[in-house]
Amino acid sequence: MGKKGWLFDINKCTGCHACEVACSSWNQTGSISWRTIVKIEAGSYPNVTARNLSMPCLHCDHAPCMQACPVAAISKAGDGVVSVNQTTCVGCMLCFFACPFGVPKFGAEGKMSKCTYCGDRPPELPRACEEVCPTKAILSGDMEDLERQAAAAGGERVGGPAGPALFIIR
Amino acid sequence: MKETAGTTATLERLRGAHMTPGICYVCPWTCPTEVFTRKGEVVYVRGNTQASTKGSRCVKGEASHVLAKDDNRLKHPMRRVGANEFRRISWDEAFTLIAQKLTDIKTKWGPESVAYLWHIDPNSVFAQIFLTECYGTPNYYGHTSACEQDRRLAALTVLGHVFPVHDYERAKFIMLLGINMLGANQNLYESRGLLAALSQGSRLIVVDPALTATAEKAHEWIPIAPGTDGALLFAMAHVIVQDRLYDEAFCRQWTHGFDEFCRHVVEKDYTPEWAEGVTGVPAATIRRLAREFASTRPAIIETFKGLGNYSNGLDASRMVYILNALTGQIDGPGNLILKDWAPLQPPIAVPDDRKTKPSRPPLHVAMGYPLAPDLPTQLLPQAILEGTPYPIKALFFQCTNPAMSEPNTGLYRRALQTLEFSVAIDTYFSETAAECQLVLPEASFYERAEVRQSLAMPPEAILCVPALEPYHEARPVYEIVRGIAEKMGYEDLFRWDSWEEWGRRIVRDLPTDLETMKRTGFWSGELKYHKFKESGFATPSGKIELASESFAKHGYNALPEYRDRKVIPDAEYPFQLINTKFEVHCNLTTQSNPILLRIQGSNWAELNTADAQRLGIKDGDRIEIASPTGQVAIDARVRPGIRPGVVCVRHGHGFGHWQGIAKGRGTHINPILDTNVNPISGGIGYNECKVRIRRVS
Amino acid sequence: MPAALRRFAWWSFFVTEIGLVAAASAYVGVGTRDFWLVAAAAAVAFIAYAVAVRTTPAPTLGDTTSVQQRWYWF
Amino acid sequence: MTLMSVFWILIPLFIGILFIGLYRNLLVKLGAILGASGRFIPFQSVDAAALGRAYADEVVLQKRIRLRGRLPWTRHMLISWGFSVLFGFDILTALFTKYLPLEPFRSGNSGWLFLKFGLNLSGMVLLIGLLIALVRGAAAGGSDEAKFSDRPGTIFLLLVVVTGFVAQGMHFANLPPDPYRAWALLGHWLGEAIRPGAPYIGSYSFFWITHALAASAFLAYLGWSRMIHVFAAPLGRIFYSQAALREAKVRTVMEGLLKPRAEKS
Repeated sequence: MGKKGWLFDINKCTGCHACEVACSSWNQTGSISWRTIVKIEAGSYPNVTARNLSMPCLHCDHAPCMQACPVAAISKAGDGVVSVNQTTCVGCMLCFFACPFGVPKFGAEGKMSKCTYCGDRPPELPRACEEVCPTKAILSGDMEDLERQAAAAGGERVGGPAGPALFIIR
Repeated sequence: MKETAGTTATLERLRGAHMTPGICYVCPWTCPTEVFTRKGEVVYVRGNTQASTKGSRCVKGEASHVLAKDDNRLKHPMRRVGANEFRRISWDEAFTLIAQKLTDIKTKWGPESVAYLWHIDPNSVFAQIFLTECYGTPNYYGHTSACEQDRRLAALTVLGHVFPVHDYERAKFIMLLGINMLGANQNLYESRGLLAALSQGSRLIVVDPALTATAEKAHEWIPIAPGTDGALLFAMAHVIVQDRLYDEAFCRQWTHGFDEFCRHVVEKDYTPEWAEGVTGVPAATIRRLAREFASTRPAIIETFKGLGNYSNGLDASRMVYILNALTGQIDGPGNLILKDWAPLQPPIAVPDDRKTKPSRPPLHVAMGYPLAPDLPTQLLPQAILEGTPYPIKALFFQCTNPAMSEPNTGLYRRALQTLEFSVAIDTYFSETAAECQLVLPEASFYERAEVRQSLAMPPEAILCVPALEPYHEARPVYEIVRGIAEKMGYEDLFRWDSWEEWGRRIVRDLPTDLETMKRTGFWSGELKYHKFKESGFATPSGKIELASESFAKHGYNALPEYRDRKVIPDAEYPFQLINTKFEVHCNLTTQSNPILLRIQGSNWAELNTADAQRLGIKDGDRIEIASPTGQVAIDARVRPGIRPGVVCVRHGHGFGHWQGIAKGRGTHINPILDTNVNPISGGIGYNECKVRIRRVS
Repeated sequence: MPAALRRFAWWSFFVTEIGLVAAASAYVGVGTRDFWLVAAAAAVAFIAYAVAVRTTPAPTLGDTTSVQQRWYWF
Repeated sequence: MTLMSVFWILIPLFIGILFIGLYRNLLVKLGAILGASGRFIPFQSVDAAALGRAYADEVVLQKRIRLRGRLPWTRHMLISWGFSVLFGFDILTALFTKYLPLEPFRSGNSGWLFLKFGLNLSGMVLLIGLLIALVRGAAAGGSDEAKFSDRPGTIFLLLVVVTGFVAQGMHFANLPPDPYRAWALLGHWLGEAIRPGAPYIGSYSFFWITHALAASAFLAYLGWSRMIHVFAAPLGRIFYSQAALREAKVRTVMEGLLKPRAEKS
């Protein structure tokens, strides 16, 4: 089975939060949001740039969260999707500090919860975030396909020892 | 981009839900949606995957499933029994009361003294038919004057089209002034198109005092001095005329007053050098832009609400369309699209012998704004308080909250209190409802039917099938109007067993039928370009009017001219206060949405870093903004992405609202805005406001 | 692993074990046969700990070869 | 060789196993995290108030568990506090009965009764907590894993507590009756209940050694099971209480990812 991942086009993201809301609505995440969205404005007037990033779990090849978990509650499936077993999780939050991207989120009751890559959606369907994105800045799929598309658009894979499954177009 | 069409069945299975096509009414762009419900609950909503939206949703639309069971909603009809005191009444009581009041007012003051206002118009056509044709008042109005009034009048008088849309996807050069179409104004297929165009290498120029979500994406952000866009556009026209960059063949064949216009621009000496002094944009830049625009095809220059926020916005907006016309960039691929509308019929046909002809002209005409495409609503208080031009005694407010969204809200409230009769029809209680004598709960867009035009490029009709039972006693407007009509002897006209009956009447001229649309949620016709080649333009001359005959007819200058804006900052009030909107909020429906409030729980005032340093204001400080009309306290946001000398406040639709979980959040800025009516169009000059700022601890 | 943490690992171990032996000696007396048994136990523990510290791969985040499988019982 | 010396021989071994578990399952991971993330905040920017709040909410009151439900919370509070206090009293007992053999702590005196009282009370609290856990575990819905993931630990600890009480009861049953000893609560009641069958020399030593073994083995077990949360959870959550730390982390990442490509900037 092909490894799954993301292709994110920074030039298309307007930071509108629609993906975040769609995600929490489809996955019923309640009061927490599985996506982290930031807008960073840089430069000085009048040469100012602002860029947006909307980030889910990047389902790293070598997920640091898995290594940090003292009770081995985090596992990686054949399709590369990293998921947490909430029963085993003791809510020690070490994964948050292990994750290079600070992805793990913690509900009020303390257990780790994060993007499941819309686990219940068959692969041919778009993920909820991808589905509603007004500008189609988010793309999910097999890493091979994404790599091709990223290359075509001058994108590149995000580096680092963890090997996040994210191609990014800057 | 993954194909979403055809995945509906899968989602239904995954959620054990049933999909009903819907229309989102969180904002006026009315996007077609797919609503997934299970056991009377909305479990998921996405954009219609086959219509132009291609599954897309904006943030406030996606979060709107909350309102399907929001406890803050209006649950039953209420009648005022004292100051801020309402008593629950039955629908029958409500209808009887309305019928009786309408009859009294008709006999005492004439039907014209009743007016109906809306912001978003769910099923309002029923009220329109009943009031304008049966009851006999011409005063049925929307909220355009608070929005793109100038742009609309400009489009009507120059191009003869009420609402041009855009083929951004095919455009190679796009210049946007005073429109943040990736921010608050999300016409979703256009957002998608614009960014697709950019990734294919099209040029985007954004002219705006603030670095908006759209400006972020631009190759050039031009932080122009507020309200001077007109000068920039005139200068561009000057360059195009001087260097003969216009499409002469097109202009001779399809424009009216071409030579006049060219002479006018030169005589008035609207040179880039002159414009540099007005706008702060270097003459060289203006020249370059003009040439780039004129030499790149296809191209679009477009505006929206931004220019209309100033008293000089109308002619600036006309210049936008004139520039598009000069280079022949109209209604072609990658141009402004003079949208074909789907051939929809009214749901109710009123026979002539049952019609009542009004004896007085519509209010906007009587007020002296004959060309205004919509009522200059900020003049209503005067009409109510002084009875000029003629007395207004009863008002209906549907899905609109002028007591919060108009400038000078204090005056507005006073006026509402003196009305003889006032009815608020809405999903939520509002500042306006608080002043009304009758408050009627409206069914949300998950609980009612509708067939209407979409704002897609091709002719497109969209349809909303009720996905849920009405919330508590809430009723759709068509049922409310029927209730009133029955009490007033029109039961024979407003009679149906199910909404499908009038639904069929609306779509009867479409090459499809209601049953099909009830499955797909839309009908889309063929996208045609250059339609004017058959039908000409819907202007008096049948051509694009660089010199407007309708303007001349009413004694206005046929040719556009540059006038400075009315309110200019001075020593005492050194800042120009401008307003923008949140993409996460619109109207009342988003105010008590916990999801949206989590994302954007307050509004703020944006200040340039340099200004802030000078005034000793740090990011997050509490500041006081004082205008000649009043002052408010608000949190400051210091950013480089805004022109110095400008303060930008996110209007945020009701921050400062006083009920529900929105209570005490943010600051309502409108009370410090003064009433400013744009000449001719009658639009509201929201940004005609000078302020001073100081830090408050 | 940062040196500070490594030092902590060792010192906390030593302090505890030595503390235990000392505490035990109050019961079994010093130099008695039982004392030597206690001491032996502590020695065994030390060797085991040393082996563990040597053999446990210190995971460098982002290299799953060192991820421990869930072999122990809950 | 006395029972006590057997116990003292075992303890260093088991504590050793605990240390190995902690090293292997927690310390190396902490090491990796500290090693990997150079973005820890300087000490002066530590939010002490937040630290305090986190300690009170997460460790003392365990509010997050309260949000999971009243029953799980009651269970967890009883067990965690029962266990900690019991442990504390054990140390005290050892201290005062052997190292500072002061008069009040001689058998039957007030201090001694105080220790007995403390031991038994906390022991009973722990016992109740464990019983709730056992019942609830079985009653709770969800997957078997959800039901039983906590069971081994519970039973293990239950064994420790029960053997402890029984051993103590037998010990008392072997001694002459003493009204003051009622302060020893459950231990005393058990003793009186089984007194008729005294003396229990043989079975007493059996239960005592089982207790000693189980108790020390349980300590070892802490490092090798979900019980490790006893150490990990408070640690991580107190870290997490530092908003500055959280934001710093996410922000650095975002800024890194958002850095425009060379030719663009």
